[in-house]
Amino acid sequence: MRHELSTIVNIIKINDFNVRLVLQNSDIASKATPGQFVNVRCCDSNELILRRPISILKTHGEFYDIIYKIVGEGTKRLSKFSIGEKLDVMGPLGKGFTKESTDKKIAFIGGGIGLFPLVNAVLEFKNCESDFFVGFKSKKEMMLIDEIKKTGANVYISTDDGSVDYHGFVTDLFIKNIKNYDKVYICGPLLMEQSCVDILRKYNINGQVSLEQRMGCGIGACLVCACETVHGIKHVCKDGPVFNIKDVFLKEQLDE
Amino acid sequence: MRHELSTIVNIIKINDFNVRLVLQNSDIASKATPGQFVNVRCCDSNELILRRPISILKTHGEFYDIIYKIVGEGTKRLSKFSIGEKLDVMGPLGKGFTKESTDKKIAFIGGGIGLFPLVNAVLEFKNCESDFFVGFKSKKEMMLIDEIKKTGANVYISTDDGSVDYHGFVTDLFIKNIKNYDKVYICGPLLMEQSCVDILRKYNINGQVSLEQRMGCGIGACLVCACETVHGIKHVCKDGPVFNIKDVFLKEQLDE
Amino acid sequence: MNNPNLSVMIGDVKLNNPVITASGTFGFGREYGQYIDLNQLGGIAVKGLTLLPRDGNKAPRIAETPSGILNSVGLENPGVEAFIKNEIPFLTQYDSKIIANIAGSTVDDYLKMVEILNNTEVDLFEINLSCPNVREGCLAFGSSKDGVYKVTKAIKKIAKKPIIIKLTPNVNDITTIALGAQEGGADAISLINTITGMKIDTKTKRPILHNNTGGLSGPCIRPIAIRMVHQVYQSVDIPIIGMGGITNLEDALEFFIAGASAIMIGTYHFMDPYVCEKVIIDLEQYLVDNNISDIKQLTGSIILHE
Amino acid sequence: MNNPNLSVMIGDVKLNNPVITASGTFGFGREYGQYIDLNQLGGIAVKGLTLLPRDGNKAPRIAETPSGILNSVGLENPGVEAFIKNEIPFLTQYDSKIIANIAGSTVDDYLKMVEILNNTEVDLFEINLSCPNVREGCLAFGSSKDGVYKVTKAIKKIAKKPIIIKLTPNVNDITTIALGAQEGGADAISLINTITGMKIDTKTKRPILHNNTGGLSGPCIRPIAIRMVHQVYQSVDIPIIGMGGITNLEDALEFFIAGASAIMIGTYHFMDPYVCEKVIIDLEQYLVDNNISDIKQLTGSIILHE
Ligand SMILES: Cc1cc2nc3c(=O)[nH]c(=O)nc-3n(C[C@H](O)[C@H](O)[C@H](O)COP(=O)(O)OP(=O)(O)OC[C@H]3O[C@@H](n4cnc5c(N)ncnc54)[C@H](O)[C@@H]3O)c2cc1C
Ligand SMILES: Cc1cc2nc3c(=O)[nH]c(=O)nc-3n(C[C@H](O)[C@H](O)[C@H](O)COP(=O)(O)OP(=O)(O)OC[C@H]3O[C@@H](n4cnc5c(N)ncnc54)[C@H](O)[C@@H]3O)c2cc1C
Ligand SMILES: Cc1cc2nc3c(=O)[nH]c(=O)nc-3n(C[C@H](O)[C@H](O)[C@H](O)COP(=O)(O)O)c2cc1C
Ligand SMILES: Cc1cc2nc3c(=O)[nH]c(=O)nc-3n(C[C@H](O)[C@H](O)[C@H](O)COP(=O)(O)O)c2cc1C
Ligand code: FES
Ligand code: FES
Repeated sequence: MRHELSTIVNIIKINDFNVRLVLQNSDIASKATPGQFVNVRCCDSNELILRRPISILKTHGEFYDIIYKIVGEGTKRLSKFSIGEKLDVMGPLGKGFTKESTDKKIAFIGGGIGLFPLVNAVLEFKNCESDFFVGFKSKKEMMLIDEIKKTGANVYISTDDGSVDYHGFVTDLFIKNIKNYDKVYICGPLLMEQSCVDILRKYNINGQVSLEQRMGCGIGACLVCACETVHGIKHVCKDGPVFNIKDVFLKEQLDE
Repeated sequence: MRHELSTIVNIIKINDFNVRLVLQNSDIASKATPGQFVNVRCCDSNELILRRPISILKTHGEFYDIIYKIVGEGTKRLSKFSIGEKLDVMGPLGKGFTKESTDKKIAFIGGGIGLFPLVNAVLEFKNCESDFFVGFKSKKEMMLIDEIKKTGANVYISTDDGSVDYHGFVTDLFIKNIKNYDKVYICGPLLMEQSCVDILRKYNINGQVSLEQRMGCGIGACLVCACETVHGIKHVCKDGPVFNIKDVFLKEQLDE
Repeated sequence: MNNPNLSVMIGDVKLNNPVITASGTFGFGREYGQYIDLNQLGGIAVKGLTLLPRDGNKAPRIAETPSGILNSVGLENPGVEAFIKNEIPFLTQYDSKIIANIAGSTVDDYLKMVEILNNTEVDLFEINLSCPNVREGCLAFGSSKDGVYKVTKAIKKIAKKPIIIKLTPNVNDITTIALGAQEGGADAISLINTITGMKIDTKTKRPILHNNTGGLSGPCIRPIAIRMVHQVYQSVDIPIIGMGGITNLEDALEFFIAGASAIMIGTYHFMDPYVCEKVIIDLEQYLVDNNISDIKQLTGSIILHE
Repeated sequence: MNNPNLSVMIGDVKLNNPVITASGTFGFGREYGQYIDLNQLGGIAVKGLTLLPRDGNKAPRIAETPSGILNSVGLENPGVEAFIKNEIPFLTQYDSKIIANIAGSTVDDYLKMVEILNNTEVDLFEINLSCPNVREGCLAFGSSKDGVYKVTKAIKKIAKKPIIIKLTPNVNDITTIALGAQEGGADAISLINTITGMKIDTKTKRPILHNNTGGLSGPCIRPIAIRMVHQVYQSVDIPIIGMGGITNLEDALEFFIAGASAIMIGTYHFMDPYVCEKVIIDLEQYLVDNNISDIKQLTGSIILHE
């Protein structure tokens, strides 16, 4: 099976750092499930020999969207592409968020760009009562709120500087509003994920968490994206990025 | 002194392999003399860590033209630039062709892309009787003839396949039409240059030849572009690319 | 011209073509098998195996560097028994030869693994004397002629399949090390394994890799690999499997010309899952276009300057 | 905050800042002096000198490789006497320190050169024990602890300026070699010199370099250089001058954090004549922004993972 290139049909600059791409590739768009990711070649040059993993934000027909934050050389080069050009994207990859039909009351907790993989989940997980908690640094970095509200989810916003709604951590906002959820979906910085998992364990709530790890192949062949689980070493690209919170040891991943 | 970027004001595809750029940079345009070259950064990526030396074809006002042949990775990447973009070009570099006021009858012998540095010479060396000998592989690769003819030079063309004018080597064409030139300017493949130099020596005619060598710095600091001369080791980028035919040993440079 | 002959012999094993996936970059074939037809490959060198299962090093295990990567997987693998049970049945479905890459902390480890694998459908052994990412054994053997000679000789005595000795480039003089392998009875030599390197995150002042150092691979090391293949070709008579930064036909040709009888492709899979397939097709076309009837004619065809 | 202190000491010589041009890439300063103000540099390591003038190797002497180059200049230089006569008067016009990089075929060569240069305005000696492009001496000394120790000790006995020993990376274990330099009395160590490599033109089947092999430099070798600087920092007490593929502030910081007291920049000059100037300005700004009062605080500030 040879993967087809993805055509850039639209580029939307969300703010100075975040760029949304609307990409056309029916194979990826039709197969993607919430929480999966794609692996993107960012430039022609072999100076950067690795692809970059980026979450699938949503799918629509033969299209799918991604948002990437410009943080380093790869995403900088990605920002040089224009509408109409084709990107070499492998995907959809990994195992995403899952919902059982009995999961009715669900919550999402997203921190910063950790928000992205949750969007496809809140869009796809229908017939639920959904609370969506999201934390930003400040108003300037806020995004995607309208898109999430349209799904009917209750959106709770926190900002580190108090420029919008709750002033403080999204985890605190979550605790304040916690219900007896059937399942909670988490994605954000490791420390935030760790706190969320602690809370859920305390309240005995089921949850899934999406992890980040530096990747090589993105498909499970090179074993670089290891993470410890109760079932032994697993690989974020293939066995994840989404894991059951019962299975993972996040503390071990925090730098000593 | 910090060199300014050169703005691409026009891109002319001459044929499948040769591209002419019209560049704006008053410093380079005003200083360049015939036979000098520029050193061009071909892409942003440090995968290619060397600039590419390209001859200055002509200058006009604050503009200068170059023609590059797409042969490898660097020139391929150069071909990705668009009009309006800026190129990082160092120049003018090296020592070019010179003419004494007593040089009245002059000739130029160019082979293939060796033609390029000769163009600025035929344009600039006024008040002479000039013969311009140029050899191409075939009609398809012929170029710049009208521009040269406009200077009033007599143009003699040879093609390897006989598709235009003389069928054979430009050196043979030159011998057939040789006069008692005051000076002859040569640029082309090493073998052709070697034959021309042999001819000129035999006829005791003065000449200058432009050499090619792989370069690092392009300004005389790294010593990689060595060539043997009667005055010891010289460097093509700084002491050349143009040398007096009396001074150089071309045979030594041909692969054993 | 007839179809050129792409097959090569390693010991008494015939590979249909000289393009092999490099150990550790291609798992046990399953994952890339979704992208390419594994039947097309000359061989598959599987992830480095140890006697017992290993967890490997803590993540991060990869860092990107200019035209290359550092990895510090540290030989995570399910152990040789699980390999036999779970992976060999999958791999034997395909035409490509199965190359078991094995690493040990002691000579005894190597011998035990070879004994266990002797009676399996594995076609070739690749003896990893060069893994920079584990603390014990392995690399230590590979750093001296004597060490290489001893391990090779001991393994050769009992091995029922041809053995390829994989060398580390982290040495003064690769040729004497290679001679150790030849004198020990190796059927072939593969090189190069990765070169030890480090990358530091200047914001946190920590190495990117949790293991602090890792092994450098990818195009950046190609000039070093080509030099070593050439040097070793000049000093041994057994076939050389060359690797280090191959991305396309052109790169592969460089290795054959330098002295390789076969090649392995590793890191570039991460960018291009089809790289082996492309190189095989392009290689055949190249031989046809250049009227070369047998790939062997390319091996060592370098013309040195005086 | 006051201006941070960028100056560093090598022996008893004070460099205004820790950014030095690497030997062989910057001639004797004249050419790049047209582009940057040479007063800004911490030091200029001049093209490697030999006792007598040398023509060097035949061209081509350079080949481009992924994120790097190979060179085989082979120590072309006018000889130490011509250097004194023609270059020192030019260089003494500037504030930056003059570092004479010297290479010999015998210990005696080194001693003679040091004697001749002792009474000049040269500030520092950089003893090149690592040139891969000449057949005799030089690299041979640099390949063993004993060789390095002996040359260093002999030179130190007579040198009237601090001596920097420049090491080759083409070795098993850089730390023992570095110890040889320290025990011999070196005032500093510089590393890395180039790594031996080869590139083949697949059309002609000839190496691109007329010398067949050459020395690899540029960003591609940076991870190897960083690793070696770090290793050497852990084992010696004298200052380390780090180099290998520095292109900007970020790269420079990596070297300081790994253990370098000063840095040299070579190959990247060919792409960016202003690279040293930029790194110096950016480095000062970085220290200000991060409230670091002295560049020394950066040296060896790496935080290893357990
Ligand atoms: C499963 C998954 C999903 C992701 N989804 C998104 C998303 O939707 N939007 C988004 O902006 N970012 C996402 N990221 C993070 C994104 O991969 C990194 O920001 C990106 O790789 C940085 O590349 P760079 O070249 O700009 O940065 P550099 O720091 O220059 O990259 C150097 C190397 O480190 C790797 N790297 C750097 N940061 C990370 C990181 N946080 N995670 C993994 N590898 C990293 C790069 O891939 C590259 O190999 C995701 C990461 C993972 C693992
Ligand atoms: C003084 C001088 C003037 C030149 N003028 C022109 C010109 O006007 N138009 C033009 O098309 N070409 C000219 N050339 C040749 C041009 O420099 C090469 O074609 C170009 O460098 C090839 O780069 P590449 O990346 O496409 O090829 P690659 O083969 O991929 O380049 C690899 C490396 O080899 C070097 N290299 C390859 N071929 C040559 C060559 N013939 N001479 C020097 N270095 C080479 C490259 O610069 C690069 O460092 C000139 C060369 C010199 C020395
Ligand atoms: C992620 C990764 C894991 C590797 N694991 C092994 C291994 O288990 N055994 C081994 O012999 N070599 C291993 N190698 C080395 C490769 O097989 C190969 O020698 C090296 O990467 C150079 O080739 P390349 O530049 O094409 O990748 C590994 C390389 C990488 C990148
Ligand atoms: C063209 C060239 C010539 C060199 N000549 C010398 C030399 O004469 N003496 C020396 O000690 N190092 C020499 N070197 C090595 C450099 O000083 C430096 O150690 C090496 O290039 C690594 O640094 P870089 O990657 O910044 O270039 C030379 C390097 C190059 C590229
Ligand atoms: S990135 Fe290769 S196994 Fe996950
Ligand atoms: S290219 Fe550096 S001296 Fe000529």
